Amino acid sequence: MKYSVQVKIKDGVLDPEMETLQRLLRRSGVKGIRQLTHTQQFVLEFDDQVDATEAERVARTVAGDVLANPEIHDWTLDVL
Amino acid sequence: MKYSVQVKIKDGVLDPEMETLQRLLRRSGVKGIRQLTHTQQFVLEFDDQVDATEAERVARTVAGDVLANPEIHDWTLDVL
Amino acid sequence: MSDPALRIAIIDFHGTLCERDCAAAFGQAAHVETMLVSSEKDSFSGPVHAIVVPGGFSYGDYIRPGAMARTAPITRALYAAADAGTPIIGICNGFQILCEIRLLPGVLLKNRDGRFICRETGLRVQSRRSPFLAGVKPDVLRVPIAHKYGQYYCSAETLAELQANDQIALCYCDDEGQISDAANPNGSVGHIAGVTNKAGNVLGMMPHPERRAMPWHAGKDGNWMIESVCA
Amino acid sequence: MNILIDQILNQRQKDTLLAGLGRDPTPAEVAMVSAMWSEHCGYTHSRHFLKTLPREGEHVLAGPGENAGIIRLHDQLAVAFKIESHNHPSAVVPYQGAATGVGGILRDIFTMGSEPIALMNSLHFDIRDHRGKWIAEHVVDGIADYGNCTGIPTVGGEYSSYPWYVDNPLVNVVCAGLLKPEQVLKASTAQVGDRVLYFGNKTGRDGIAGAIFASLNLTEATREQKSAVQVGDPFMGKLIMQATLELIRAGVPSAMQDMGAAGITCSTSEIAHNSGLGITVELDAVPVRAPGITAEEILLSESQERMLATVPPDRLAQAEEILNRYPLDYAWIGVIEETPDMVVRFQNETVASAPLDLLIDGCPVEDYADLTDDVLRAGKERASDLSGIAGTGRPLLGGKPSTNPEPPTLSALLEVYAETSHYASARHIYEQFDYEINQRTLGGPGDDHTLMYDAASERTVAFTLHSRSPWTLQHAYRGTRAVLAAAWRRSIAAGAYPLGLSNCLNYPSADRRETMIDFGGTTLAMKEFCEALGIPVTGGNVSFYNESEVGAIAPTPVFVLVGDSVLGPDRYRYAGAEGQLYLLGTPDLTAGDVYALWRLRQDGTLSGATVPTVDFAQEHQVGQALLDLYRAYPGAFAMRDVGKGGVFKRILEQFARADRDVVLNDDLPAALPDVLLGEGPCTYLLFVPDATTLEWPAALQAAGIRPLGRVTAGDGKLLAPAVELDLLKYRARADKSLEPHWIDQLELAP
Ligand SMILES: Nc1ncnc2c1ncn2[C@@H]1O[C@H](COP(=O)(O)OP(=O)(O)O)[C@@H](O)[C@H]1O
Ligand SMILES: [Mg+2]
Repeated sequence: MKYSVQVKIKDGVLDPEMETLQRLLRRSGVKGIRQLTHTQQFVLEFDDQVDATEAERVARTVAGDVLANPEIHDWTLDVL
Repeated sequence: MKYSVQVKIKDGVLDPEMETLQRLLRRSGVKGIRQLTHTQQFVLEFDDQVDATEAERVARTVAGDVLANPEIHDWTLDVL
Repeated sequence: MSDPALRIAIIDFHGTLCERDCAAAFGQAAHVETMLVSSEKDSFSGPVHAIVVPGGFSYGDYIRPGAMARTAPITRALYAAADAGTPIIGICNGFQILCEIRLLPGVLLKNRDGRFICRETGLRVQSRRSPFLAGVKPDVLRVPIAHKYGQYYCSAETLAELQANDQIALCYCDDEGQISDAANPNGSVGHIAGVTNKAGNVLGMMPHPERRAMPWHAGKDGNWMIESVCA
Repeated sequence: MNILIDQILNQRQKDTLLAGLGRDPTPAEVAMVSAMWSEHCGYTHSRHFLKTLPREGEHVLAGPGENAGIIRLHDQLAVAFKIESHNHPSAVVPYQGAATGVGGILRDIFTMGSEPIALMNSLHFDIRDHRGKWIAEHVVDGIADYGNCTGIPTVGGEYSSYPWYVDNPLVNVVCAGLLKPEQVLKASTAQVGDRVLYFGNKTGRDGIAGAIFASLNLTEATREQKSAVQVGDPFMGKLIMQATLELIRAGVPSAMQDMGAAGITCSTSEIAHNSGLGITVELDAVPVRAPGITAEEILLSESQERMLATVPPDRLAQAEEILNRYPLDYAWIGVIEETPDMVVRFQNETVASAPLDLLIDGCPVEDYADLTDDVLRAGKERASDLSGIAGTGRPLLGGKPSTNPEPPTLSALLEVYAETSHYASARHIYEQFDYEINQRTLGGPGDDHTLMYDAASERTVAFTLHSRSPWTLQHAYRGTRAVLAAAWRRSIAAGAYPLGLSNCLNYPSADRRETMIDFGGTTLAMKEFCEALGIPVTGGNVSFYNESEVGAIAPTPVFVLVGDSVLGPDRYRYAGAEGQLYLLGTPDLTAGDVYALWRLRQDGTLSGATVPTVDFAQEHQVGQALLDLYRAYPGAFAMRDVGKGGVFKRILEQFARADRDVVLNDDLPAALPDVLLGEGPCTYLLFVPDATTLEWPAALQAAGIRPLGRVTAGDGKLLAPAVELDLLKYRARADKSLEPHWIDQLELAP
């Protein structure tokens, strides 16, 4: 059982790391990058004994409680 | 033109964040997670005027020099 | 003041660093007894007058500063204390934790220029609703910041609410007390250095009052806040 | 693995191993020996010289050989301190290299039972090009992230940028800790039957052969050995620090050692050997992270944040009770034995069984009997032609001295002062460090002195960190004497008679005789300094092979002095008073670093630059008199040693204010450029506010203390005979951040 959690900064929330990176790149003469976005993917791999409902419950809790902060992130959960 | 850069810690190199998360989850009673991995995806979107070879060259440089450190990361570049 | 000492609980997560600094600073106040409470505990074992969530790098700041604090048993006790109106202050990482466990609105992002900043800043007291600020006489304090993730962020609606409810407690300002972009070290929205919850009893702030409190410190502005809550 | 062994073990080492074992070594034994007999662990090239250093003294509680030196400051307080290099990893992975350097030095300090109170660092780059800047930025970020996360303030340091650090940056980190004199725990006190405790992170394949890595020149080939890279885990660093201190306070371990270079091999063998005993290690018990990891890999892994302790059998439960409170791994991996052998078992087989004598003391070391003191004192002069620096013959600087050099004008020198990164504000570095946490910082970065306050004993500890590569490049022996004297003066200005010395000796390849002459010259100078002033060497670190195809570093010894300071919270802090400036000593422009930088710009040489000739007895006399003055007039006046950037830097930092002028007297002791930008023996600058009347002790009068000028009402000028300088202008330029010097364009051009 493998779950993938994708965490992405919400539209409209500025991502300071990407902002800093953009600034650095611009200062270095890199032109032409219109947008830079960043997504994090976490893969949770469960032991075979763990059943699917339990695994999904755990994955969902970890995603919503720790991996993402709903104030700034959108997140999705997928089975791999 | 859109490029995606995937950055991941090399096998065998310690990922302290994932190790710690796994340890804490185990301590708080979450069992059954065999492995936890983390991949970062950056999407670089170029202005239309930038031609493809130039965009790819820039994307490659940014990936190898800034987004990833080849000593500890594996990275891949894809056109989206 | 009544006889039994005021008990101030100082919460210690794995990776918390400023618990002893806070204990020393708050412990100076008359009648105060500080106690360290491990985050692995789920209660304070007895009444507490106030709670300090100190600075540091709980769980290494891994994933996101404050994010893993949610998994600690003490959070349940914190929710109960917040509901009961107990004065709570989160300093630096403590502020990040209080935001991550949703006791305070907003979130703390990486500083505008991406680096850790250790520097004294000016702080303008905007609201004295928190018991930690009620007795602060000056309008401007000088207290240092030390953080990499101190950029306060919230949505426009939340910001409007904060303003409407008088929840903005502290803003960064310059030597003359002027709030400005130049005096904002980390890019915080509205130049915010500290906010309270709606009720006013929970305060979070990035600067460290406990670092301007001891007899050998050159500045002592942090003592205003300590004396305020212990009055 | 085998390729590495052939690179590392020379014929003599192979012969010694075979003779010592009387049979063919097992692969695990070869692995262990390759690490233990590397330069990094075995001190093969340096031992000959290091053993001459004075290490005894009434204040020494632990000396070289232990994880860190410990000095008793007074009855209630002792200080553990040590400096270590992380140059090679930092050249390859600057962020991780620097971060793990901090982790390692922290472990050395808390392993001894002392609570870390301060970190410092000595950083040297060549920031002329993109790579140098990239390294500089990432090194600082790595130091910041690790130190900040563990809650130990980084309270000072130094940095420089010189062309001889191209491709070979130096990253030396210092840690100091406090403890009660009776709390010292050593790595040499294990008992037979004690169980061997492992705790911290799991063992993985990261950092395999790191110790070997540090013993090689950096070539394209070594850069490719990626398995040598280690990743730091500062959160675990903090946990093992807390757990270790808790174990020690509870009296659980009988001995303690961190796992640094050569990991399990080095820590287990040394703890047994230093205790005069043997050890059996069960590798199957070691918590591992990498599936299929081999015995050799476990033995050599340099995974970070791992600790080793020996625990008496009746204390095992107590140890577990403490460790269970932390989210970390621990395991019992062996036992201390009577027979002085190291036995390693893995998967039901004995994979190694070798006498510890052979493994540790058997290391064949180089003998340099022909490098007599006379040879070392004569040394090797370098200045005018740096093109073949350290004998590599590589065109590093390419300069030939201009035949008829014009002496520099004051304005040309001040131009250099204002433009180079050396005197730009170090705020860009130190504001990334939390330098105030733990409430002990009395003098932090940007302050005159580095002072840490201990509220319990109401005493102050002074730390001094110093190196001067232009001097040690020109002449290792005389240059080192000058650096040590300068470090001494810094300590005196910080109010402390130094009680102990630690050092990090950064040199090019040890395989070249010229390097060893330099190295020997440095150790001889250190010996003379320590003997003359009664200061023991309590520890140190050697880093050879700091060279690559591109260049070799200048010999760069870095020194750390620790002392009990007479300055306290009430020390004098300049706040705008008018008063008198006094100068001790006679500064010489050509000895100062501003001249060196000017000269390097002119023609890429140091011709005309000099090394001050110092007399330790005289420095001692003046230093003592100044300390007496501090004691006689507490909080009444300010004193600075005159070091890098000369008197001018001190005037700029302290007295450049919109409402003050600095007016120098007509009868200056030397030409103005010498006075403002020079350096020399026994040079100090003192400021006495008008409200204070001092009586100069005879010793200072004899040393020639003289009025230099006045700080008086004005508008930010420096006025000297026929010269008027706008101090505020220079101050504004010096206040500018280093950032623009450090950050520039990525090489994105095709
Ligand atoms: N690498 C560093 N790490 C921490 N602090 C530093 C570093 N480099 C410089 N500093 C601090 O910045 C200040 C100015 O540095 P510098 O001018 O080189 O030293 P000083 O004033 O001691 O001669 C000093 O207080 C020093 O401790
Ligand atoms: Mg050690």
